Amino acid sequence: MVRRSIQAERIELWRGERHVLAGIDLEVGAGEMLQVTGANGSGKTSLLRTLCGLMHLEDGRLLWGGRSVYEDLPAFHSQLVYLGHAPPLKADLTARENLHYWVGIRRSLGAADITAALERVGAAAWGEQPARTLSAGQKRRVALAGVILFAAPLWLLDEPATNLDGEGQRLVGTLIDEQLQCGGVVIVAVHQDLPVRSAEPRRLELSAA
Amino acid sequence: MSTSALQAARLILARDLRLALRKRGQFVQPLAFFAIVTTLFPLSISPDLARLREIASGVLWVAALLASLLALEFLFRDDAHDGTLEQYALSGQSLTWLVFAKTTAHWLLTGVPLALMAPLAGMSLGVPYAALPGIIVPIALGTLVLSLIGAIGAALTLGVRRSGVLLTLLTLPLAVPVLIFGAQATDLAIRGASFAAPLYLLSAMAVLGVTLAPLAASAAVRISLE
Amino acid sequence: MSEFLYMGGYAAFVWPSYALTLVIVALNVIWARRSLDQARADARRRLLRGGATT
Amino acid sequence: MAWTWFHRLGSPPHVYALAARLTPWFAWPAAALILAGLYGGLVLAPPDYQQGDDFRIIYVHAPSAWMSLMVYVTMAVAAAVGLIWRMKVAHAAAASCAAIGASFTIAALATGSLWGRKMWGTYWEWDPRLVSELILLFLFLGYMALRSAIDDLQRADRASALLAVVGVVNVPIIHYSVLWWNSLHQAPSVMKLGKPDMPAAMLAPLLIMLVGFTFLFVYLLLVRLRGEILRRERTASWIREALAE
Repeated sequence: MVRRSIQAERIELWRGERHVLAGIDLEVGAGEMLQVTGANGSGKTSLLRTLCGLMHLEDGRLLWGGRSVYEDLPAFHSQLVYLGHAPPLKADLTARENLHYWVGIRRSLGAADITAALERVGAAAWGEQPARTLSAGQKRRVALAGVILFAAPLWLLDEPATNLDGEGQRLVGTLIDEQLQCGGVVIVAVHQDLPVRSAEPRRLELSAA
Repeated sequence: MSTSALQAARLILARDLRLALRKRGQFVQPLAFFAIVTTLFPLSISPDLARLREIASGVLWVAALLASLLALEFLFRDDAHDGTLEQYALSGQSLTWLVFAKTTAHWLLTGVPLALMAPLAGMSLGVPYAALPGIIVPIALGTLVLSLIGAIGAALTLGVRRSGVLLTLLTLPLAVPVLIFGAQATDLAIRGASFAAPLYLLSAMAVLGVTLAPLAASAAVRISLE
Repeated sequence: MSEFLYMGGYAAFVWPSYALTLVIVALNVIWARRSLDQARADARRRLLRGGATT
Repeated sequence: MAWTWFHRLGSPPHVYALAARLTPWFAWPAAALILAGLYGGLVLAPPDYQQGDDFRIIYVHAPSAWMSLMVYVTMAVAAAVGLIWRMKVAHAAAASCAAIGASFTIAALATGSLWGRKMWGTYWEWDPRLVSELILLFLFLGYMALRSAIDDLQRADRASALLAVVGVVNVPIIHYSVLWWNSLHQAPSVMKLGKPDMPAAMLAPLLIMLVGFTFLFVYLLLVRLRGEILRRERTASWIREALAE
């Protein structure tokens, strides 16, 4: 059993002439959550994408369970779920189909699993509708159902509460709480604090380079 | 329970085919393009079937090459746009396999229909019935290689504005061998000769393409996500 | 001398070939130096703007 | 221990300084060799018994063609090293190659067509050597177009590097497919290089030119490489040092 913790040591990232991440250090362990804040363009998305191993570090180290993630990227990826600012849904597939194909690439799912997840996020009513017909908030809920379905220990969420109403934002908070109680690790990029109860919200403020 | 690489590839294949069924327009376009281009030749040269037969293999191949290139732009674009490609790269599955599955879906949706339609165009250019297998088989095989090579170009041009012309510029020089052997096979068939030799060479390229191109294309996808 | 320039009747092909190749050689030398000069100027500008780390 | 040279080659300041030091060692020999080769080719070499003085075009055509292929292979090898070891210096070297290669490919095409004019009676004949050269030009142009289409330098480096590697795998396939195509259509080829019975007075200037062009390429590469390294470098103290020279 790997120790669930993600560690970044002095990570550096450049985009052209922009020094996006300048020596960031962080460590988030099991049951802990880190909220990454900062103005637009301060590198929140870049940080999350770097932590998933999509963007390659120029300097520094990135560790999962004490081992460099680059040693075995597929193994690391199977431990995480990343949700970018756009929900990765196909307009021409229904919500259920979207989840079936998206999550199914990693885990075999039954129809009942998808139903349960859609119910959990209050999206059961539009499971059979094409994603095209859903509102931005509804799509966001479907994407959250995907996040649950992956059942991965590490969550990296980029503005998960965007487009959600008050009740939806509370839902995000509850989902994160549940994930933390199961010993999960959560890193979110946010503009405002999420309503999370179970953990001391730790904060990392990025300043625009 | 985790999904095996083969199951994941099958899921992607099924997904792309289903999406194509829902959005038929996109995949009819290359076929219509192929039909129009092959119609333009008789109009610009002569309706004389004997003359057209002389150039039929060239016409069919250039039209098939361009039509299959036209469709390549769609290969990764939508998936890159809505973040699906990112999810593939983070799925923990081998991206090479997933890219191979997508390329196969692309070939089934463009190459195979083109190969099935080419005999019609061939007959309108005066190709004898006996030569029709010499159109279908090489074009099916050739478009497979084109899809594989083109996947590399399509992945490299992701995130580039107005990538269509650039994609053509990158892919066409690499497609020259396919064009040479494919057109030769069809030409031999039209002349009533055996087209086995160029077909073997085409098959050799298909084997090489299947083994190497998805590796390069998946590396290109990763670069585009950086 | 004029016989040399005449090139046994092939002057129209030989001399343009040599001229073109030498022009391309010269252009390459000029372009290479200019590319280095530009990179230096850019680097200087970047230093002044502080777009580099210490 | 054996790998220290490799690591030093990965260090931009080291390579920058090395390139500056090596430049004159390639510039002057290149100039001397090319001048000697020109003199030998234009004056000393006897006219060919079949082609007369027309064959003298070989002394500029063959080195240009040699250069175009050498540059492409160098570019692809540098690109592969850059991709695999994420070595910035290697990407800088690959980026330096494209314009050099494309221009000499154009030279090879133009001199080839001038050379063939008399034999073919036309400036362009679908000679397999020229067709391969033309496709090589397209490969260079594609590489340059891809580089210029991507704004971010690192991504441009990596994407174009992959293209160069894919291209170099395809170059032999393209070449042999063109030869095969040509054997079916029987276009006449006048450009047979390196005939073993070539007299020494003819062969020597050719070899001198080939070596001279190789030195010229290294010189051009070293000059451009310094510029490309500077473009990729962000450590201020280092840049200040490099600019102070």
